[in-house]
Amino acid sequence: MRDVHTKRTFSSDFFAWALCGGVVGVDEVSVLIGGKAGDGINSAGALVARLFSRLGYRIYLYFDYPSLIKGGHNFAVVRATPRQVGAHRERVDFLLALDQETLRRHVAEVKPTTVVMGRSDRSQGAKVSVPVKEVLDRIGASDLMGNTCMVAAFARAAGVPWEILEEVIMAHITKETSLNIAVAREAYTGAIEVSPVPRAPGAAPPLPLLTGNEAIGLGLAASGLDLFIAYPMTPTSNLLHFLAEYATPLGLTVVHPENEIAVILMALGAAYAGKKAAVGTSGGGFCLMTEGFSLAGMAEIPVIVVMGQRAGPSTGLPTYSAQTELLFVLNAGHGEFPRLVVAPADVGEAYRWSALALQIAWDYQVPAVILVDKTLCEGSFSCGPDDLIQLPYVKPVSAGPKFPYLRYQNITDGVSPFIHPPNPLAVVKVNSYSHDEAGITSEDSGTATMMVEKRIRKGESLAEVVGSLPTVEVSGDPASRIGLICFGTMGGVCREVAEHLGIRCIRPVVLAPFPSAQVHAQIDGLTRVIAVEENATGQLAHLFAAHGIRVHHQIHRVDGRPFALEALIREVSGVIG
Amino acid sequence: MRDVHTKRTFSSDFFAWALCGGVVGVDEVSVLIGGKAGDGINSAGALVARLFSRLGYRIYLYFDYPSLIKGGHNFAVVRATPRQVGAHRERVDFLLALDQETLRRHVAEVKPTTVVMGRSDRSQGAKVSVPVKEVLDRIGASDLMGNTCMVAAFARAAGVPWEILEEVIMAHITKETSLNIAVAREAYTGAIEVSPVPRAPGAAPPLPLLTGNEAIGLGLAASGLDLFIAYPMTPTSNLLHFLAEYATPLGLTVVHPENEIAVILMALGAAYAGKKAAVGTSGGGFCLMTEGFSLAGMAEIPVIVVMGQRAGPSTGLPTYSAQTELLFVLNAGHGEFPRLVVAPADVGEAYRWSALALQIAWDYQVPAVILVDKTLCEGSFSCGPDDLIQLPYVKPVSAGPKFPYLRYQNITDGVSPFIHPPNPLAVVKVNSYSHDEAGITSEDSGTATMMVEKRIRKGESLAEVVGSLPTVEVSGDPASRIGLICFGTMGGVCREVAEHLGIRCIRPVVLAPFPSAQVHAQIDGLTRVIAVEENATGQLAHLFAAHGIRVHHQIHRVDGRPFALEALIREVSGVIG
Amino acid sequence: MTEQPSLITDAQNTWCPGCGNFAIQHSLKAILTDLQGEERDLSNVVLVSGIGCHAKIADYLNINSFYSIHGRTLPVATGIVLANPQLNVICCAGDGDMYAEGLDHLIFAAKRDIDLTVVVHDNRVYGLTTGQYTPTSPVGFRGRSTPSGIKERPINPLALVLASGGTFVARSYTGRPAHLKRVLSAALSHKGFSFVEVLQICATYNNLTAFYHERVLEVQDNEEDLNAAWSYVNAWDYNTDAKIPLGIFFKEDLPPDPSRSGEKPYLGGAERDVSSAIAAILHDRV
Amino acid sequence: MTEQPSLITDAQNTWCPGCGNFAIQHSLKAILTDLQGEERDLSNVVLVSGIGCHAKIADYLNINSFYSIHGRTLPVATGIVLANPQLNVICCAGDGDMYAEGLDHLIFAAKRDIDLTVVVHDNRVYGLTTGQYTPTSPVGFRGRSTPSGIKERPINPLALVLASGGTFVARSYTGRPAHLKRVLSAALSHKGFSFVEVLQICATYNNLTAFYHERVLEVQDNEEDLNAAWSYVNAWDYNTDAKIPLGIFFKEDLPPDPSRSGEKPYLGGAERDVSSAIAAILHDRV
Ligand SMILES: Cc1ncc(C[n+]2csc(CCOP(=O)(O)OP(=O)(O)O)c2C)c(N)n1
Ligand SMILES: Cc1ncc(C[n+]2csc(CCOP(=O)(O)OP(=O)(O)O)c2C)c(N)n1
Ligand code: SF4
Ligand code: SF4
Ligand SMILES: [Mg+2]
Ligand SMILES: [Mg+2]
Repeated sequence: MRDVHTKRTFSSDFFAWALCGGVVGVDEVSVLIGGKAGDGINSAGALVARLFSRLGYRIYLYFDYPSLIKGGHNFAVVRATPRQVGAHRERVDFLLALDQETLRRHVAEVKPTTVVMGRSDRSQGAKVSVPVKEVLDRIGASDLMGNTCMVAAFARAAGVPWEILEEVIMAHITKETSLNIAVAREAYTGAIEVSPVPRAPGAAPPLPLLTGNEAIGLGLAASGLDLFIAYPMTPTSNLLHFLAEYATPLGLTVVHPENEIAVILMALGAAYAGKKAAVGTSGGGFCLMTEGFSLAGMAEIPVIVVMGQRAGPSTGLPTYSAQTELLFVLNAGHGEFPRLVVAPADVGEAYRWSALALQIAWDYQVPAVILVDKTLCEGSFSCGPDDLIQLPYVKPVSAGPKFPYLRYQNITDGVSPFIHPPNPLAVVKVNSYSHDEAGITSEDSGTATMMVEKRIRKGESLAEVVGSLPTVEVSGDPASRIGLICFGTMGGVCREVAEHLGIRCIRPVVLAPFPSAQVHAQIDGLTRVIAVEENATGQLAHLFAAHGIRVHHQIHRVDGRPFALEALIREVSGVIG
Repeated sequence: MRDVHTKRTFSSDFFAWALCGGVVGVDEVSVLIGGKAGDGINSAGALVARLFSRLGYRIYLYFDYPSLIKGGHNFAVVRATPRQVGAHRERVDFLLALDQETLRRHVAEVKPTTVVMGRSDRSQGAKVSVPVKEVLDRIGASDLMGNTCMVAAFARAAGVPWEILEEVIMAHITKETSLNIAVAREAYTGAIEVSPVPRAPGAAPPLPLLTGNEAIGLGLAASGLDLFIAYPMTPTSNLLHFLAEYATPLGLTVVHPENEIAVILMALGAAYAGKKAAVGTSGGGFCLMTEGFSLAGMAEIPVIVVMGQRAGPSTGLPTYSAQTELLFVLNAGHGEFPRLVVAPADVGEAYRWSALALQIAWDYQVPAVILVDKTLCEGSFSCGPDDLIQLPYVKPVSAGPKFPYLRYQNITDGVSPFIHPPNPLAVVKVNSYSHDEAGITSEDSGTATMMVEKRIRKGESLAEVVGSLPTVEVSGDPASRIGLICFGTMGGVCREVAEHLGIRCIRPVVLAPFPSAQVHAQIDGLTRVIAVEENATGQLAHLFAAHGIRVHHQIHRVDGRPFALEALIREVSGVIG
Repeated sequence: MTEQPSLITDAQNTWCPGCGNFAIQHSLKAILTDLQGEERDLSNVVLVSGIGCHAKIADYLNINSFYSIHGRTLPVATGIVLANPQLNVICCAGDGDMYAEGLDHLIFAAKRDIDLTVVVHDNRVYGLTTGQYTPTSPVGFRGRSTPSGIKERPINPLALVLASGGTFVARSYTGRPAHLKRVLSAALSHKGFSFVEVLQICATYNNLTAFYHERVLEVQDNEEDLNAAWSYVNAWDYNTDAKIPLGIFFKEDLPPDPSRSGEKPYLGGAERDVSSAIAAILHDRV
Repeated sequence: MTEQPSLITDAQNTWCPGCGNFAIQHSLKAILTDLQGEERDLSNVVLVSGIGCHAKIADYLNINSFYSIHGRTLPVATGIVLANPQLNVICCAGDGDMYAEGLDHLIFAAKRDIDLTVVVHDNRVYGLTTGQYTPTSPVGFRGRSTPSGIKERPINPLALVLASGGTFVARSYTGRPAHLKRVLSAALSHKGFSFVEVLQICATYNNLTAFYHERVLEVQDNEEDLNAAWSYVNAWDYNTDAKIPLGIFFKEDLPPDPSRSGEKPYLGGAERDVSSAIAAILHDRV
């Protein structure tokens, strides 16, 4: 595990760097921008990212901040590459410091060639000193525009044409735009080009940048979401904010109720009444939803839970990431019932699998979890047309309801036709008790057994459709007998590591129903399986073991920070020798 | 699975019985008593049981009732044996029907030799007709004493001496005792001896009868419980009632708060202030406790959760049993933290492991779950002095707190000394956030990692002490290469089945930390492993698989009713051929 | 729908003889029968119940129903109303259900003035779990969890709902079936959040028939006078001995606003064009 | 304890400049300093906090503390008091915390008259989660979850607590530090459930300094007059424009009864003889 706080001198640092093999390609750029909470670091990072978008790069943006409103250290890392990646590098090419703390903390990210730029009045020791205060004073702008100033100086240093900078500011700074432009122009003209970044080879038109939260929201909307209901909780609060902001154009009802218990039960009420509803939360809120989740299982009412993991237990590190809720979501709720759990790795998958999960949940009347984490929810990725597609999915054919209507008709595939009130031909009874086909309570042994078996058959039907989908993502060298396994956002970094080391990477996107055959097809023949997880106990490894797959080594990270590419390369290399 | 509603004629029934091998020994007796909810069936069953206790038998009593207050069919099955058992038989020797419904429903439990006794005014077709109404009218007793009357007639039929009956009534009917005695005498004298039950060989003094709930309560009290906090929920409501009733002699504070969320958080508050607290619930209530459970993990505050499983999902079959929450309690709560999960099989284990769980939870500052189910909670068992003992356990030695006090001192074994306020020398800070050793919030990577590792080491210390305990119960033929595996109340029936079929039975009592070495030591060498569980998905089999143990066959039951001995013998025989 | 199906299902009724739940069921059935008589389509009616004796009404009435979980009638019902404001939603809740496990939701439903009707079957005891005290049990009540008698004072649910902004606040009693029917009927027609506290006899665990018989008093309906409402509501505190007013204590019509809860500009329908909306958002994100 | 340790920890304070939480912390610190001056042992004081900006006070004050979870200060605090009634327990809660996620507990703590003090840091916004509406935000409030403004009316927390049987009900304001200290001090000495609603400035998401400056009004303390209490409490409804009374609006001393909650004959101590009790129970069970 890397500790960003370790102080290293440049020379020993360089030595370490050289040893690690210098995997930074010439065709990519990494930028870190840091400052205080309240300095607008996240927006500044996004501006930098959008400059690179316009130079034809694909973007991965990681944003790191503690749980507070003002003060404290925030930073964003932008990585611009010709092909989409999903991880940041250990060292950066540009370091933009809005304060001294940034320089102090990020010594380890600096390599000999790094262009270190600092705000002259608040940091010392940067190679390039940016006279932010002077620029702001000259233009008569407030200190809030310090980040614009810094980004403009960076743009010049990186050789980004003024037109691109201007376009980005015009498009993305909506408050006091012209003042920002003036600040930027002043800073840009005063700065010098240090290390120009070339256009990406074969540059395509610039792509939109989406966060994981946004991609999930759009995916759900694309599949016909009607209501989004949530109580704010990092890292999915921004999904609530995003959908509330776009509620009108997307045709959504967005509700923020009294607590998470109300959240999931409102969603179930809405689904009963025929609307498609999703909820968003994190582990603590999900705990409060588990009783409703079990009700969804028994009453056979679909619901989507967007479950953004963060480091726990309990309040933990609320703004940092984790992969600690896999086994919890697989087993949450009392009693047994089929569920769908998908764990996308990037915004493309987040969009596609959210869209598909909604359809499947409704077609099979099951609760579904979109299992994500802070890194994906609040990270940004470029998003191309290939990302935002519908996965091939064949909707099951239903015989249609029979009358008199039986809500829980004991049908072969287990999926009883669901009519929603008002329907003049049907009385629709759903029930949390063990019930008969009509939905009336029955504690009779035979009826209870019949209904358990119906739900089991429904789970088998669900498993069958899942089996027909591309549930397992594979990358790296197909000839290698060594494989990394991982899930969710670890996908990005593991794919690059596998490619770099010439090994394989196997990642199930669907975790329940577990795509056992597909996973086995990929794993069988490997001689060494290495699990990479952002948790301490190896939950994916446990799940694989329960499905008969031996995991030989486990690599964990538990501090809520994602692996940098080189750090994981070192760890995996250490294992495979 | 047996359906008690299937109608069979006596002759075909006898045929089926003969085929099944007639495992009823001459040295034991089974009695079924049935009637309407409100007829006092449970008390009548307990009276019958206590008659047999005084004849020197050990008792197992199963009580079956639906979720309603009056009306509906209730029945109790009493099995009296020379050696303690934990399961009922498929057929009974006496059937006592307080209404016609009892005769209708329990045809399948009748064998040619069964003495079927019916209340003359409410049932037809019984071999022995008991003129209950006439007896009550003659004595001037109300209809409420119908069950006393029936039990007295039974006592005579079974050749139980009058003195024993009188003693039992005196001891156990506290309301209108003398009127009950009069009713009993009248019924007893009017009845005839049909099939006398001999005293048990080598009859010892009569043993107390405890329910699982009572055994848990006494075990916790024996280890120094201070508070019991619960919101009523079947099947642990009676634990709340029992401890409330005996709060004064046991020196307990018993609290029934507004809901389950309050329940667990009050328990954590009390533990922080230095008192030992336990809570009781079932799956639905446990869902609401999971957020507090995770807090217990992070803040390192001990708590005991008595988790009585019942058939779900959701409200399900609230008065019937299940084993569906194993994987849920193993993984419940967000984030990762060590926990203790024990699943006793009978009242002796319930007492011993509850007592031990409380000690371990407090010594290691972890949340602990006593995972039981309706069958154990509300079933009654004889309880001998050997049952109510302390298991050998070596309390860990603590270095004691250092001052200035650090609540989360980063100590080798992970178990930081816990001081409770008020202590004039210490400020005691507990925290749900990631924290430093003093308990103050820290989101720093290094501190977070240190604390995760401290908790992991604590889990290892816990696993070590658990490893020194008798965590795996083994019975049956040690030479057999076929083994049943099970947990919790399935232990009783599986042990008898294993003995009957000459195979082995291996049952972990502790499920977390999983006693992997001990289980492997017992399993290795078996060629066939058969899991027997009261659930549909095979949760124990899944857990064993995750620990590298292949399970070859699974036997499930999902209707909330426990296996009768013969039914399971048939199922297992079917598997082993 | 001209042929009228029976309003009662085939489910076996398992309430104890003498239970006040029968009166509530009869009142609701009578109101539904009246609606059928007016040729109103009962498929627009949805019953949501919690868990407890009261909740079995969901099995017994042959109308749309959501037999939910303990304490959660209101969020379920709110979700139904949000999804389709045309539906006429009735919550049948218990006192343990609504005043202990799910009290939070009651206050928020009142705050939101969500358009539905709550009927609390307040037998002042947990019936189905065999007789523990509830938030409205009086001081000294000996239940199975409190054998030496509780010392906490009961809450006054009407005061809480009034303090939370409830726009229809009423009390009735299962021993006064005509009154009950009239009040429930008025509650169902109120546009907004309607709260009816029904004093319900529990024949088995808390038979207060004689107590209520001597004390209940049907009072005149009050509409918008908040002071009058407060004095009705405070006339009896669920603990001490006093006359117990029955009636509609408060009624206020807020301007109807189906979007009162949260951010809900409109409910997505055929007219929405999600693809264009997504395209526009993506364009903004370049 | 004669050497007085500092009342402030080394933890870095991360409240925004101008945040009202500073005033609450200063008042509490001043009260604790006074207690130290009176040679009172501060190890008897326990602070319980929820999650939110307000809750960071648990890190900053160098006293016993239980930094709990969102919405759950009260059950934690109740457990502490049940376990040791000698401890002086203060809950510092947020408005999202106490009035949304955990409202149920507030009403029950008041009902129980449990002996502890609740201080609600009511900034009428979710601070730490970056500015959503809370139950006390006024109609029209535009938060990040309600960008076009909420339409629900706010709750009046004081009215709810009064309706729930609260025996000490007060309001203060972070812009009036002397008043705040006096009210908090009185709350801490009240035997029973003390509820102090503090209007707290959130400098970043809901800066109402000017609004409050014009409207707050320190009123005379009221003790047992419930009618006077109701008129203070209802003078301002958290929504419309009116003078905002600050003060102790109600105070009633119930006979102290440490066993008011649930079945708790006595707290087990050295004197209890559990073995004999178990033996007696087993004897009864034969
Ligand atoms: C979360 C949860 N906790 C506890 C229970 C157990 N339970 C079922 S009904 C009930 C109480 C019912 O009381 P009330 O709401 O007053 O209804 P009544 O039976 O009196 O009509 C309880 C506690 C449950 N089903 N769910
Ligand atoms: C169960 C749960 N849901 C949501 C959250 C996220 N959360 C943390 S603080 C907070 C709101 C804080 O608002 P408030 O209580 O008013 O405190 P403030 O920050 O304004 O002081 C929320 C919703 C959480 N921690 N736990
Ligand atoms: S226990 Fe009470 S409320 Fe329940 S059915 Fe019987 S009389 Fe009615
Ligand atoms: S966001 Fe508001 S409440 Fe939170 S610290 Fe800043 S000013 Fe204070
Ligand atoms: Mg009730
Ligand atoms: Mg707030």
